[in-house]
Amino acid sequence: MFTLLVALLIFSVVNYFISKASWRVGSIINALIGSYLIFQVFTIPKGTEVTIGKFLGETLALQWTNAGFYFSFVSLLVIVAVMFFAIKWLDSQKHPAAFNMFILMVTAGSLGVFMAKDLITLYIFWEIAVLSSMLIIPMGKKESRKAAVVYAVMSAVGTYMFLYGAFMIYSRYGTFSMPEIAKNLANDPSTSFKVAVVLLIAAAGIAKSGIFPLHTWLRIAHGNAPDAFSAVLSGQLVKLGSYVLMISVAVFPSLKIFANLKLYSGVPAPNYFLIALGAASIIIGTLMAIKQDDMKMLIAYSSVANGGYILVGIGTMDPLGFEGGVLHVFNHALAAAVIFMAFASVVYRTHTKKISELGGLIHKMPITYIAYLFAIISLAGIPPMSGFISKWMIYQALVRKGMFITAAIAFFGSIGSFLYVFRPLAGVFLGQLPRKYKDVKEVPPIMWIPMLVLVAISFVMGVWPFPILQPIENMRADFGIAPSFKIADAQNWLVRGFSGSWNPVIVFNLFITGFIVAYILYTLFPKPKKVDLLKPHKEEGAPINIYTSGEFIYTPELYHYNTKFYAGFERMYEKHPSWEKLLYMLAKFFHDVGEWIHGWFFRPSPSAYTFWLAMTILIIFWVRW
Amino acid sequence: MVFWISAILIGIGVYGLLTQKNLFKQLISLSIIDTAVNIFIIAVGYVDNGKAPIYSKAVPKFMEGAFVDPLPQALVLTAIVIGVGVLALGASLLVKVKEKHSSIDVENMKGVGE
Amino acid sequence: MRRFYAILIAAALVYMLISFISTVPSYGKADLKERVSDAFLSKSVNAQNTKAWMEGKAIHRQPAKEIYGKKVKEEGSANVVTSIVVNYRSFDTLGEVTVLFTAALGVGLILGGSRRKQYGREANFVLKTSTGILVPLIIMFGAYIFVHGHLTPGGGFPGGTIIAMASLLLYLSDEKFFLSKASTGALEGSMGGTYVIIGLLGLAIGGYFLYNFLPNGVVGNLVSAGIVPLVYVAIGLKVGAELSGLVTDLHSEKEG
Amino acid sequence: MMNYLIILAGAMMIIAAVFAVEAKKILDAVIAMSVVSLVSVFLFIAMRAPDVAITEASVGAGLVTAVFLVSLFKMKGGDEQ
Amino acid sequence: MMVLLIVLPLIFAFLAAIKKSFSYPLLVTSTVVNVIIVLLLKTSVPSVHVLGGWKPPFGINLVLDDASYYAVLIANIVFFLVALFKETVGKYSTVLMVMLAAVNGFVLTGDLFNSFVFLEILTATGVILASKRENYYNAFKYLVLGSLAGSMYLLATIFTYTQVGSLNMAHASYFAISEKAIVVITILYLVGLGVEAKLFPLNGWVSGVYGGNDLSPLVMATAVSFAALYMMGRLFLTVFGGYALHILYVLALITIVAGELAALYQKNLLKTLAYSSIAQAGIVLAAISKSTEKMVSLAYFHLTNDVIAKFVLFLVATFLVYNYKNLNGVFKKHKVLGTAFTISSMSLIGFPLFAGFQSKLRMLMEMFKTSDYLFPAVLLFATVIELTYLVRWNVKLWFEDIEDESEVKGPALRATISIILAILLVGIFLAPNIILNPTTKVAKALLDSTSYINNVIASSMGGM
Repeated sequence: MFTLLVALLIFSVVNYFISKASWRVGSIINALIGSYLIFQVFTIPKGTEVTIGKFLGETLALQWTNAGFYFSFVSLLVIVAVMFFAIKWLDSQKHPAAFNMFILMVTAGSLGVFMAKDLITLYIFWEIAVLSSMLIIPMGKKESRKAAVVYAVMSAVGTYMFLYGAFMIYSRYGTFSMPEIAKNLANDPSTSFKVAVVLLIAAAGIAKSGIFPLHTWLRIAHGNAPDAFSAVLSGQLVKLGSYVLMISVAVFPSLKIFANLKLYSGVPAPNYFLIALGAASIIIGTLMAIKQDDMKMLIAYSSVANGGYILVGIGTMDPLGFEGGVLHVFNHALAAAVIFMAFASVVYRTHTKKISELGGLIHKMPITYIAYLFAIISLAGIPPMSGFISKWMIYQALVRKGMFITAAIAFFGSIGSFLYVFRPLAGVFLGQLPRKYKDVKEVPPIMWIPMLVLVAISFVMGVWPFPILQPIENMRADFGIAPSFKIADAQNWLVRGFSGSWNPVIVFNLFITGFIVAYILYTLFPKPKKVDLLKPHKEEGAPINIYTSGEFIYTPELYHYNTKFYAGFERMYEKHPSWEKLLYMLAKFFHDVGEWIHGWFFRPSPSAYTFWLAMTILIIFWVRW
Repeated sequence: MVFWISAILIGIGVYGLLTQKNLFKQLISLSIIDTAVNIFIIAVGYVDNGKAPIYSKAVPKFMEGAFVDPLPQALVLTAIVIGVGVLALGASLLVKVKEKHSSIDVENMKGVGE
Repeated sequence: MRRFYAILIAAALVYMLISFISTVPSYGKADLKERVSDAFLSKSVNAQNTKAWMEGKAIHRQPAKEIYGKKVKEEGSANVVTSIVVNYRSFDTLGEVTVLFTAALGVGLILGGSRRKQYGREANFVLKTSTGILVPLIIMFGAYIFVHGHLTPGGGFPGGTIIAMASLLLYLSDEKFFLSKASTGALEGSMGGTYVIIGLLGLAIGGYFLYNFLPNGVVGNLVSAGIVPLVYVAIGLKVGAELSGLVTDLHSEKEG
Repeated sequence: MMNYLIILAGAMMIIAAVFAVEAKKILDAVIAMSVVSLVSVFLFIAMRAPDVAITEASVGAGLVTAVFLVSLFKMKGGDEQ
Repeated sequence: MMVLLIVLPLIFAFLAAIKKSFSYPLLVTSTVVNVIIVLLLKTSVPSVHVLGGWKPPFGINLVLDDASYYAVLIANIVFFLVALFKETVGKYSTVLMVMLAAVNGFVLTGDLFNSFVFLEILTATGVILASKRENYYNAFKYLVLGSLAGSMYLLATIFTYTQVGSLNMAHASYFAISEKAIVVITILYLVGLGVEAKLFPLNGWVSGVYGGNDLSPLVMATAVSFAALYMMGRLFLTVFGGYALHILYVLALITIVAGELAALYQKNLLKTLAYSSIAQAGIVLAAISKSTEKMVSLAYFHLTNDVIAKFVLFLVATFLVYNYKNLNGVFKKHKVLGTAFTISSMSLIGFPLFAGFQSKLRMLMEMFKTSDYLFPAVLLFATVIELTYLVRWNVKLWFEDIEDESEVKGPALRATISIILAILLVGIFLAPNIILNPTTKVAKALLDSTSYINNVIASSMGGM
């Protein structure tokens, strides 16, 4: 395994030079490597352990676990899809060679994270993934420069809290190895230490998967990163955070560790805290996503909300909740990846990501539309796509635990997700086609095939979820979360819950029936007529054929029906407090302190220097004499 | 007592550095501090009724307490010269500061941004 | 207000220094037996045992050793300060020379003139004539000071400075007078080189840098104290040249 | 006797130093500074340090004052209000 | 032999005064010769050179032990690398030679007053270097602060003399200085050396000097900084045996935060790096102040990484700042320089794959082992801020749209050296022991004052 990672890292640099010669060759090689990796993750036997070497007197090691396999597989699905997508998409980019190099590094880093057996190995690969993704983000448009910095800083805040926690653990137990830590933590008498450590470790996950106090980077980073890379960011890198969150509550068995801290229906207090954060993320993510006009930022906020779902699910440490959360990782990864790739296709053709500037692309880009449609169905959690199953499991767990507020929030998020995923659908694909896009074509097959493949996987898993549920079952058994309870029951075609079971095949059949009925009705009813609104104004150009009581419209985009799409709803929380502003204020605060220090200590005249020298002497004198 | 003189002189020099906005005055304050430190060092080596540490016909023999401590004097010799070097450097810098910023008063200097 | 605070701070500093002084032996009560100077004065460094001295500061010497007019094996200058400056702690002096060298160099680099600055002011007659008479005398006096550095107070630095004063006088009295950088630089460099080479000779002959490889002679004689007078002459000339160069730099301006 | 002289010298130095620091004209300040140096020469002699005294007189008092004056001259009065 | 390290550059400098046009070749020669001498000296560690044959507490001695050897090695290599840049060095080659001598002397000397003399030479040469490119006011500020600090250093030396009776470091270390006096001495030394070691709030000069021209940061931020921080360790660990270290610790922590925050605010590339240099010095000082062998070793390990990284950063930054009006996206034109810059800044932050990771992580771990939770917190907080501004600069230099269309010819030598050093940083990550082994020896030598004293005493036995 280690050789694989090192080879990937080295080859990423080699690939830079290959790509310098011909970036297309480089990206094809990338895609092939990725495909090989997917094959590879299936061949590694579970439980394989590889020692990397000694660092600081501690052995660093990799371990191939069920969890690692699951997360690696999901990550690779997304990455490989993007890699194929990029073969064509890259010709709209300025730095294709660097993109090829860094995306391979991201792959290596993420795989390393999932393979890591101890916290330091995890940290090292984590930083590799962060570093390389941080260098891809600024390749986008102007704003993306700032996005990279925000991303790096937020990520660093979480990462260094993680590191602090890791070292606190080390100073107490003298080990970084996760199984050992889990054992030690379970027997540790000091509650405050355990709480502090677990939350510090979780901080990295919170920052990375965009959970509430550190969620703000998602909007700016997802929104401004190179379009296809947003798919990796949202579909894959964010899942690194979920993985770390899973470590902090499941690998370190929180039920055992906090056995005396059970707060409410068997959920330990720290988990409860995390669940609260997840719930907050769901609310914020949903509400903010509804407002966005920029389609990428919209889905970025939706990632916040979905990250919240995952955390809520995992945090319950309930068999159904845990599996639901973990399965949601898969669902959201695929859906978000497809959505971002669809957007990347749109941007590739139209060069804008403002919903209000688009419209009617369904006729020009039907395949992209189909992919997007199915992805949002999955994202919103509607059967028969796989997204439903995970949400269903999470609801089940919440209801069973009696966490009705959280459950209500989750339902609210689900309804909100209908609202926000519909906005791009209506604004981008439906409605009128702006005149300037009348020559837009569908993207080439190499770009839409990966999308369709992912959609198909999601679809199949919605109908027959057992192949993906089985590894999750294994994971749950590893972590010992009610191992006797069996959820995926492939023999009976059932996904078992506490209050009833779910037979995806039947549901699928029902849906198909419904769909067929609807289609028949659709063909029976008279068809809508098409009016070419552009016709009368063909010569005059820009303004679309819209008049308001005889006045000519100078700013047609204000009359695009997607402008203020949910204005009524948005007005309800117009003056909401902005967390993002608060964080910026914090950044501004440090900046101002810097200015103050600069102004007082570093800039001034020799007199001031003398003053500080004298003061230093005097203070030390006063302290010491 | 000589110690007091040198301490007060150092204080005056520091006061000068603190209050004076004219860079030349600051250089002068530095020079005062230098002198004060030198006086202090010599005072450290002074022995009551000791002679200057030079053998001559009058004092041909070594005797305890006959001479003041020669080592501080040697150090001060070095320190004085070092002080001069630094001050000369400072003065020449000030000539250029005046040329470039058209003033050597901290408050009137032009083009000292940041 | 600024002044008030400044006075406060300065007063606090003075208070601090005065309270520091309590750790120093009171004025005039310095005990040389506690210090290395005792060995310098009695010229008995070689007789000391380092370890014993460091442990108990045990000085090995005859209480009233005759020094003036005698041959002292260890060190031969009558002026003990000189013996410290140029022999016992000669390395400091090399550093000191370097500081001055650096300063002269720096002034040259910073001011960077290559032409005599004209103030358009004619010096008066008295100054002009007296300069003509005084300059040779001043130079001779300076030379005397550094040549007798090991016997009488003074030495290379004041001697060199006095020589530089002569050139300053020349600059003041004559608008046209200009020492070329090449000449002062050459003297300065070669004299500095001489000092280092004397040191290196010591390294070659005695195994120690700045080792006194010449006989010491009789304390009090002009030709005595081994390398001390040589070094002082070199220093004197070097300092004279250096400071003259510095004065030249101050009186020069950029071309054009 | 010597003590009184030293006190006198010290007082002179302090007064001169204050004057050097507070003088309006820089020329005055430089002169006062050289007075400080010159009086310190007396102190050095009083403390039996003739070597230092000579060096201070020539280098400290003489050369520094000369350098300061020349550079002051060069920057034409050195910025007096 | 070791005295040649000081004397040869000096004699070359004097020779350069005779004929100005020889000064650059002489500089190159002296640095090359010095590096060779340093490498040859490896076999004679530890040894003591007694100048003039006057035995230690009386005369001056130079001490070459593991610690000073390492410092001298770094300093001489840095000077050698700087000397390669003919255009940058310009008229300042003689000054550099003197500075080289001063750095070597400052590091090697075993005498307090002697170190004061070399400190003053360092200040004077530093001022001259700082005045390059008409950076006069900042140079003047440095001069005032430097000579004030020099006065403090001298006072401290004299106080030591009155207590100990000699100026010898070994003797001072051996001597049991009275409780009251050591407070005085350490306060004054802390302030006197703190200016050079960039201790807050005595480091106001740094940004002006490092940020003012293209030569001074290359030397001052690396070799001189190393020498000053070495001396800090030597004085406070070896000579005064761990006195006043908690004051140093507190001040160092403040230094870290203040430096990083000031760097965050700063808009000028060179000054940003200057402040970052302050913060790194703070980290090193804080680690030194822990005075355990591991921490001190890591302090100098970190310092080495910082010196390498800063050298590259300043090498690249000075080239950019003085050749382009607008820095947006310049690395698109200078890919190699850009790569080196990025690698160095990542190393500074402490990303894995680069040397800084090794030192920072080890330091953290060591701190946790000794259950000091404050320093790691400060260090990690500082790292976040450091990451902010370094990433900001990297992104700006790589990705912003080019505004300055002019293109300066790629500087081959600069690119080569910077990329080699950057690769060295990666190498240190892979094999940290190439630096850690010597720095462990450094730490041992600094902390083991007994053997330091014994070395010096032993040198007097063989004397005349």
